[in-house]
Amino acid sequence: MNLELLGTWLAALLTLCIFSFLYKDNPFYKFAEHLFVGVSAGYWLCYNFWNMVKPNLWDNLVSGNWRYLLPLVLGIFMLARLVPKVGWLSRCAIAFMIGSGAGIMIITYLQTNFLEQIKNTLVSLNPAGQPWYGVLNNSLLFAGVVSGLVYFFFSKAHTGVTGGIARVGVVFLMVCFGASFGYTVMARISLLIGRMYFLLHDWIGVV
Amino acid sequence: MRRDIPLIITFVCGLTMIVQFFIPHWPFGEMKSYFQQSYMIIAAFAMILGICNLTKLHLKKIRDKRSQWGYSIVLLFGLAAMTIPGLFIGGIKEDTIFDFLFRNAHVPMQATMFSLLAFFVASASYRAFRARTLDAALLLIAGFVVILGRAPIGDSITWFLPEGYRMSEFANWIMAVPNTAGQRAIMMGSGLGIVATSLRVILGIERSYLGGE
Amino acid sequence: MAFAVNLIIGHSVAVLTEIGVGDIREVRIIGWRLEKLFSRKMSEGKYLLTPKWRRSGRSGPVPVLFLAVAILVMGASLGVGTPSSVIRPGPPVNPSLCDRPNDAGGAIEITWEASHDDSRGRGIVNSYSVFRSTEAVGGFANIATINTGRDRYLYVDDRVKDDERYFYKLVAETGSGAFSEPIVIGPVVSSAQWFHSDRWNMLLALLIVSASVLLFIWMARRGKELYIRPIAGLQAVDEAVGRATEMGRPVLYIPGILDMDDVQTIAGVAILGRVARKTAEYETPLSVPVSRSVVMSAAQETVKEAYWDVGKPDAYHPEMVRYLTDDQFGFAAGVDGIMLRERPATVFFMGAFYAESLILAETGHSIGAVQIAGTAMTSQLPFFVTACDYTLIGEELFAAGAYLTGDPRLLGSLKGQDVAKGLAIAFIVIGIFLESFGYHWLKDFLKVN
Amino acid sequence: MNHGIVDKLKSIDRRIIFLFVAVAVVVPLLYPLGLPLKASPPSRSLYREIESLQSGSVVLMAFDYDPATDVELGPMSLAIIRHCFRKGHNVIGMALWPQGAGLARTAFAQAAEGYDVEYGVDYVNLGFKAGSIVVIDSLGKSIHESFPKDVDGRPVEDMPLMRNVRTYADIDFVMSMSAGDPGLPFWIMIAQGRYGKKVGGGCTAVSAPMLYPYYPNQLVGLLGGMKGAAEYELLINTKGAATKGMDAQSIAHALIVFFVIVGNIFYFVSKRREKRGDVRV
Repeated sequence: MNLELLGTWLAALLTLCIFSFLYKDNPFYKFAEHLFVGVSAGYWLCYNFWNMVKPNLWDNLVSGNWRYLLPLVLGIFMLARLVPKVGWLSRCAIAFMIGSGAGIMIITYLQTNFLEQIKNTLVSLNPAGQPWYGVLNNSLLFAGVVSGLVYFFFSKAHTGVTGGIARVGVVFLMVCFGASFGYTVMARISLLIGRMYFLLHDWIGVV
Repeated sequence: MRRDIPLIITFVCGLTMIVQFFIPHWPFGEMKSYFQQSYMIIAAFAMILGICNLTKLHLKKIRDKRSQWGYSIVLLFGLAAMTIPGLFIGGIKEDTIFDFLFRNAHVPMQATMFSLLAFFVASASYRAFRARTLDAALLLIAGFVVILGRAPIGDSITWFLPEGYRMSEFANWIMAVPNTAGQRAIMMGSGLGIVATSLRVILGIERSYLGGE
Repeated sequence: MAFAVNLIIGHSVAVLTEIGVGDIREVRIIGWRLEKLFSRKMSEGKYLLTPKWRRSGRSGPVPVLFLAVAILVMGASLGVGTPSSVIRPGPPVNPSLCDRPNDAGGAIEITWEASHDDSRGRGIVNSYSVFRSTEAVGGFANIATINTGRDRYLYVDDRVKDDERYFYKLVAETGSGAFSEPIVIGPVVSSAQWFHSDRWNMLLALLIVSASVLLFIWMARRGKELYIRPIAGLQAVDEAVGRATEMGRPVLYIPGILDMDDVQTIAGVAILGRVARKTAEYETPLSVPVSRSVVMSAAQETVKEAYWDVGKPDAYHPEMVRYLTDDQFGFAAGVDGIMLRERPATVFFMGAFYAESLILAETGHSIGAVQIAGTAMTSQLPFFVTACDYTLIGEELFAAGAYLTGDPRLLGSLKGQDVAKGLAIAFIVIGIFLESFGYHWLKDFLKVN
Repeated sequence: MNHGIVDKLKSIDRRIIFLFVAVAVVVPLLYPLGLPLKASPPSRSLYREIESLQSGSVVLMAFDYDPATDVELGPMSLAIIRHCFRKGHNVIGMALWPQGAGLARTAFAQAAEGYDVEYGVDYVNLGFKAGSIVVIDSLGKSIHESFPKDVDGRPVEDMPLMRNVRTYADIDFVMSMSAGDPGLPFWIMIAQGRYGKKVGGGCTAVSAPMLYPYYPNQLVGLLGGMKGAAEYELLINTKGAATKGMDAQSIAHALIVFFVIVGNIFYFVSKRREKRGDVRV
């Protein structure tokens, strides 16, 4: 039996095991589910080893780049959790990750989610030089962003004018959720089509 | 002491990452990639920790012969089948045992797990998604337009409308105008939230990540 | 192919010039055009003149064709001379040097404009060579060769030492190996900068946001009352717990599936405190399934405290908070089971949710429970909005947490963020006004490099 | 409406609903309907961008996805590479996701069939490099330093295509086929934001709404999900896997909409009854 065929059969059987959950929870599903947890843990372990630890840590240390001793030590601290007595050491490692992560996030989010988005909203509402629907769309964009921001404004009660603007903001938010609802549904169905195509094409070969 | 050291580390690391953005001069300019690499290394160790805990948990389950301990064997088998070849026999390159299992076990199972959600979405559509408020009604209508407009069927069922005003165009407009506006408001709001939280973490005002007060 | 044509033409042109036929520039233009034509047409397998060619030429097709043939014939028949010294292409134009701005040093930028004989100009240049030396005369070593195809060129030499003087020599080169007049420029010194000059806007934004967040946290800590608007979903909590009491059924509370280090979980546990007070008051059973062990202990503490505060410590049992499993779908299946068995009258989803949101909300709906949800996971919000009676959207969840706990850190942050949002709105309004009247400086100011 | 029927339909076994979904997906795969397809503006503008590049331009393509999202992103990559080959562009493949390198190899091999292209001359596959945003940034300094060797360990220096490509300055268009993080947002941030390159690409359907705000200012064009891939297949006039899935997608979408509408009709019917006091829940 050639390897490719074996692989296809393995994949097809595991796919069917998981689909069997749709009928009801059963041993086949449980088998596949546990196998999946194990396999995926193993996958990420190897992945991390070859793509993070080996090039970033091992290769650097071997070539005499001693400053990588620091992450090594912190990494070992992380494992200290397994020994309750020195478990607190892992907090140093967590502190490093949380701290540097927070620093990066401040910069990145301030730039891409805040300044850049303000900048992108600065559109011209001048009818000269653009068609009427351009003006309309730009006005809607402006109205949507501002009213959405007003909705997330917590210092003022949603009454009077503020309430009215916030209401408009909710309308935009709902349309926006509708769009992401649509795309999520679409993605799940695409995956399902992918699996069905695999079963019908690669495995049974009727399509 | 055990509390202060982590707080100092957080502060120094956070501040360094902010400062490096503004100062290209040595040593700050190089800090970013060094910290990022270190971050990934430590994250890899955290992963090892997680796997150790997982293994411990299931070994215990097997030892105590707790209910359904057989599945724990399956789980550990999966872990070993991936890890031993992945680390010691051939690595993770193409045409290895690891790659074979990855492509024929991990990928199909993961994809199938997520495609189960297609079924659950359908059932929730029938049984739970209700236009109980005006907001929900609006959401569902926008959702319909996008769902139908982003598949060929949308234009087919609005064949009677003139070219350029059919469902797909409407879906595109929703994506480009109201969706963009709404997403932007959310992006700006949540972005600020993340900035404020990160700031509190760096300054040690927020310490819940260290495990309670 | 193109190379061969170029070579022939190069030699032919050289020969023609040497024997004094016509204006050198005219001949060069013809040569270049011929090269283009040949390479294009040959690759298409045609040798015909296209209308485009006819339109573009100053000289008509016939003289050009004639000249071309003449050149080729002469080139082939004479085939003499060392042409490279003769048909020198024009040198690079306006070369300049500078230290690369905003870097950690060790790099110099060399810029120049295309030679008049560049392929996009009208000549025969097909590459530029960059040479470097530490002296103005001599010692030049080739460090790079750049292909043509642009109007302006930028080469970054990142193999230099800081605080050392460097000179650069630029030369344009033809395909046949002829060089232009070399141009030497310098000296230039590379250095590292202490501030990134394009990032003032970010520094300003960072300072404003941080200052307002910290100011309000400080004010809240000093005991200043900070107003937070009422949040619809929260006001419904009492009513929803009351309903469960009336029906004599339990309340189910799910604080998300992420660990305690996620802000959403923290807010979720804070709201749990409020719900637990109500269930304690009304003596309604409460059930809290969780998927993380740390969340379990935090939730137990919170619920216990609530029951003590209301004066009903006896009604509290640690089993109210149950750990099910870390596994996402396993947890969803477990909660589904609890819902079907215990049939809660009210279900709360407050925290971080992923794909399981759909499964949980559907089951909750099918047992006819009143559902109140809150999450900042935008991809899950649509499902909650349509399947639940009330939904806290994104930041509302955090605001609710702040509102309920009165935690100065959260209150202050929220206020500080409001200031930033207010500024953003102001910037947008002013900016749109400016853009509409053709002023772009605000937009330019906001660009971050 | 008969109350008994409504109640029965309302509490229908979900397995029956599941069966409907399965049929809606499988039947169109077996018996295609061939519903007409039309390209959306972001897909068209991506197509136009590649179409308008001069023959011989250099296109950088990042395969930032893994086999789990290959259903959506694989057909896109294939269609785009085919388009590039047809226009005579040179394609440089690379990956920020480790499995992306292998997927790139498959995509190049499939796309190269039927075109007179040669590895190292018309296209290269530089392979995977860990480091996400740092890698994107490092390409601005030197591609050769970041990728001294290609996916199979051959020195990049020796390849005719790479001889003239050293930094972003030598690249005409940057694309990322992006399944998440790292992906398009980082490319936009660095390649577009910092180096001023035109950036385009494709993404999964889930992330499309989040990437939309970048279009068209920061993002030249965008293919979203399997539909985006099918649109591109339409634009280049070469039917592929995505086009085959489109009918199933259509029917399944219609089914979902139908379910929501029917579910809501029942909901409002029983709500009215509740108001009239016929039934207590």
